[in-house]
Amino acid sequence: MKKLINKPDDVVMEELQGIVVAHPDLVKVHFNPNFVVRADAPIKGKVGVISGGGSGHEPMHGGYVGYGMLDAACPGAVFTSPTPDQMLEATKAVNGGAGVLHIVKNYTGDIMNFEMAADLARAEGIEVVAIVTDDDVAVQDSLYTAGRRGVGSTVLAEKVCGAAAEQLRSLEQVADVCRKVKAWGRSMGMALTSCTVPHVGKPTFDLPEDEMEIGIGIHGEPGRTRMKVKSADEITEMLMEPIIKDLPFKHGDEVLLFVNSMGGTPPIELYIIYRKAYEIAQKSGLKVVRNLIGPYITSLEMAGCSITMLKMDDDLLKLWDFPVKTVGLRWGM
Amino acid sequence: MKKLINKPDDVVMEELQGIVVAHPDLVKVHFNPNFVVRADAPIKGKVGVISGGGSGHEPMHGGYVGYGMLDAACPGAVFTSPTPDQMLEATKAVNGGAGVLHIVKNYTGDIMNFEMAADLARAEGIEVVAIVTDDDVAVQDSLYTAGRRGVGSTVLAEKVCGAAAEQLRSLEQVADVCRKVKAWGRSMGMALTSCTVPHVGKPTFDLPEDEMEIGIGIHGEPGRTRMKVKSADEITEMLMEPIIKDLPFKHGDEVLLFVNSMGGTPPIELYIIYRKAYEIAQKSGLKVVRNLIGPYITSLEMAGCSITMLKMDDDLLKLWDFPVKTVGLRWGM
Amino acid sequence: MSINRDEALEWIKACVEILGENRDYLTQLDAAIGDADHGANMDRGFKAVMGKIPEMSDKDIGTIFKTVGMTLLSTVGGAGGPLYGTFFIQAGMKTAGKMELSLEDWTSAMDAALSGIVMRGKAELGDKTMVDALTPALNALKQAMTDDLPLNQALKNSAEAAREGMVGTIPLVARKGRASYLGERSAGHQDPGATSSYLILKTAADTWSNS
Amino acid sequence: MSINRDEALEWIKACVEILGENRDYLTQLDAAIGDADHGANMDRGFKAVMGKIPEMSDKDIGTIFKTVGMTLLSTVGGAGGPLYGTFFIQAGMKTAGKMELSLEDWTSAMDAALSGIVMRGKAELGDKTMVDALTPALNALKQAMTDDLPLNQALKNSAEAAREGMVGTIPLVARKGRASYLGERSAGHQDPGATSSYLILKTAADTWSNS
Ligand SMILES: Nc1ncnc2c1ncn2[C@@H]1O[C@H](COP(=O)(O)OP(=O)(O)O)[C@@H](O)[C@H]1O
Ligand SMILES: Nc1ncnc2c1ncn2[C@@H]1O[C@H](COP(=O)(O)OP(=O)(O)O)[C@@H](O)[C@H]1O
Ligand SMILES: [Mg+2]
Ligand SMILES: [Mg+2]
Ligand SMILES: [Mg+2]
Ligand SMILES: [Mg+2]
Repeated sequence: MKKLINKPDDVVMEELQGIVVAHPDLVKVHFNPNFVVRADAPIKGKVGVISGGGSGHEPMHGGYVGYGMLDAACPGAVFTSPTPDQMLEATKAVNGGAGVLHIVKNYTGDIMNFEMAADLARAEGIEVVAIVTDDDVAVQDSLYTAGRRGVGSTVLAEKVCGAAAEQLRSLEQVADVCRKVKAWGRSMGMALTSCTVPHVGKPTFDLPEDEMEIGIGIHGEPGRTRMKVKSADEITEMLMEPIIKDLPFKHGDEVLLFVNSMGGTPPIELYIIYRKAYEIAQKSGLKVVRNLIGPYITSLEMAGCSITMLKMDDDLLKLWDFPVKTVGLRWGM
Repeated sequence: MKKLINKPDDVVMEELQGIVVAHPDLVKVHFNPNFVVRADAPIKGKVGVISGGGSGHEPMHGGYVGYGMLDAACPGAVFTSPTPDQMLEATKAVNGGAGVLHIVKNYTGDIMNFEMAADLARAEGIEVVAIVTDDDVAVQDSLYTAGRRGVGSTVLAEKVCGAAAEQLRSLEQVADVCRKVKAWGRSMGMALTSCTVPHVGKPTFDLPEDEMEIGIGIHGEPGRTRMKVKSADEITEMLMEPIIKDLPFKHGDEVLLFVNSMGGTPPIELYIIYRKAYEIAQKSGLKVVRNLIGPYITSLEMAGCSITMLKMDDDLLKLWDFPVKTVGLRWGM
Repeated sequence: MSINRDEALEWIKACVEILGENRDYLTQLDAAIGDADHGANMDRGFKAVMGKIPEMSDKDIGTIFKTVGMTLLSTVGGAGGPLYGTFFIQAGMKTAGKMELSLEDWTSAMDAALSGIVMRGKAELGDKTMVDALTPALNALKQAMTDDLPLNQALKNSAEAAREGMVGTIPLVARKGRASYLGERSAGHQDPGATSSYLILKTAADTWSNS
Repeated sequence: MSINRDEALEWIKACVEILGENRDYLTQLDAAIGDADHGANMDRGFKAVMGKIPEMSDKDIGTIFKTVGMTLLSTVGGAGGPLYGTFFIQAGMKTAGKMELSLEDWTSAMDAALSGIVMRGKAELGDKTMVDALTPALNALKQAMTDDLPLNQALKNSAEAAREGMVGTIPLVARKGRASYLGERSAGHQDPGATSSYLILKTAADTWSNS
């Protein structure tokens, strides 16, 4: 394993120490329990929006803390859900009296830890609504399983819910925006290489030099199938087809097209993927009205990409365009 | 080689096609000769600022075209300087009558191609000033060699020169801003892994699993020394020390600290580096007043980082904070 | 034929050691069908528990178990954190104030602990989770009570039942937790959580083999 | 004892082939002390030249060389593009209007071509660049003129001199171009540009061996 780190066990703490000195204007970092919180939190009368999850997906979530997006983010160990005390303290720190929205990715660990935190926060008189994102069409959905993983849609949900909260909408209204993203967003990812978790020290999985994994999770969870590496155009088709089918997206739908790097795939390749994804969307009668292209929900240094498509309506468009000022996403200010 | 590409020879063209459909609001792409140009170019009375270089360093330079930064960027083949006709046509396309600044990284190929373009543009009556960035302290400087490579400072120069041009400063004044960055910026980089040029198909250099290369160039050019991988803190010291010594930065200097990913190194590691770099700067009496942390001048998917430090004064600070709206850097609008 | 406060603490300390030793093993199991962190998570949690030993040493068994649970809850993370946190907290509530545990006490503590896990994680028997190790272990304890076996034999039987349950997860297709994303591809691998559960119960049987 | 227009075109076509064949070889040389693109650059440029053959086929030698130069200039990129572009453009200017080249013509074309490269790149002999292959090659042509050698022999001598110059770059420490960043570490490697220069002159000698 080659990484720019000191001791594997110190990775998250030292990253947070870096954030402290890098962005004091934007965020504060609370240690023990760990969370990143807006420098100006709590904001009176504003719904607090928080998220959290294992580290290793940066800029998600800590990089999305700031005006118009998250009020706080709780980083766990690398690829490990954070603990309830983190979410409890973060919830308290961002509570401006209008309640707090928890945006939770659908992983058993995330859900259980967030649930316990929500219970504890409610016991302290804070109104909490939790919405679970589960947009990964690579996973077979079923009532009898843990369901689908939460992936790319989470970033989009954080953006639009943060905007809605900034507009001083009520907790239920902000939650409704999140439910809309949950209902209208679909994703699928693939990997060319594995990532290496620092405290493990070797790649999570072995992928021969000529193979790729389709339907991979953002923690290196094995995907749907493994096969010989294909061309960018063929890969894009393999990702787009199940996404379009699943919603189902309809002719004439306006969509946001999000091509994400798993970390190790550079922009030059993302644009090649975007080019084809755009073409496929167009051929399917979808109108791409917004996009996002880059490493926004990553899996350490894994090479590969994911595609997320979110159906848009006027309100989502306005919320998407609303000013945002975070390390990871910034416009309008 | 595993990459999300179709044919290696089509990589740059297909990337540009992706940019066409991704950012029509920001840029236009001209094919044959290839260049990315502001959607609203030329702007009457404004100095045009252009740059260019081999592809594979994205978002540099195409991702920096837009309000407050570049007017056009000329992408060559991967890691290969673009040709004079590209720069000539780009110069003509952005000439608003106030002249055009060429920001050129110090590589023999870039210099010769830009020089020929500048001669041709001047022959057509366009005033052109070319400034060469050469900030890489890893390279021994000498009158009798090609001098130092242009690396991280280039991004900073593009930002502040773009802002100066947006303020309608004269060509000489914009060039003076560039000269200041050239004089006050120093960089050094390192690699944990090689990158693979698509048309070559295998890594540019072999780096054993436990070794790193200090002083690497952004094209995978070998560096100063090769040694066993060290801790993030030790590596940061090895990069910061020659930078601080070289200028020389002085006690009390205000600086911009730029920690850059070579492409494959994720944010979590950059913040660990930033943490230590900040500490070293502070201990050296330097005041870090601005920063930039992320993959801004990359070397395809190479793992590693570079550090750039730029001494700031009031004017540079104002120009840095000036609004910018590009794919790669955006704030204030 | 009972476990006293010091012995309870011995078990916890032994768990710290065993989970440290099995860190890589559990991580490997988790790499195959999960995300390669179960070993590191459990080890981090129990290392934190180790730090709490001094403050626990003069407390009753219920407080000890509750402290372990709270510590795991705030240090393990992932699925394991809330599940093992709940496990120990529930066991602690059932043994509140006690300085000594009989077989009945231990059985009812384990019953509460397992119920807590099921309530939290909603896994059923056969879903390929720690529940598949813990359920037969609890049943073995209940059987031992019916059969009037001595405590140490009961613990031995319960550890053996956990082992069988753990091995029994191998052919199963996961329906809960991260492994469920794999569908059919999860079959053929032993569940990491069932394995850590077995290790914890085996450690109890070993530590308390003279009880 | 002269080169006519069709033969000039034959040389260009042969260069397309030779540089295609040596693409990987040149790239490997460039990987060692540069950025691994010299082969791809030259190949891309000459492939583009190939596309211009039809429009060149009824032109004079000067126009042919100039067209080659302009094409290389706008397709090769890197250091090679302006240098070889200049090389051919200068050669073309010296041979403007000519349908046939004598040894004198060729020598003065090469003289202009090399001067163009030196003007553009400012490299001196011994800097470990293509100048180290081209300079002895030009000197050999001049010597052949003094010695009154036949054209084909002169070309052979010039190719051989280029080869020696190319091999002579191996021990040198680069002072120009990308290899110069390496300092002392550039010694021990053959310069890619000197190698492509040799290949181009060797191809001239081979194509025109009966001239
Ligand atoms: N819903 C559940 N109920 C009971 N146990 C579960 C459940 N989900 C997961 N587990 C257990 O948790 C183990 C994984 O724990 P761990 O790796 O620490 O968490 P994560 O899956 O979040 O990385 C699984 O092997 C399984 O035994
Ligand atoms: N200043 C110069 N003068 C003459 N030749 C040069 C000069 N700089 C570089 N070269 C030649 O160019 C070759 C490299 O060409 P190429 O790889 O195409 O360009 P780049 O170095 O831009 O990648 C070197 O091997 C050397 O022979
Ligand atoms: Mg986990
Ligand atoms: Mg090059
Ligand atoms: Mg796990
Ligand atoms: Mg080269």
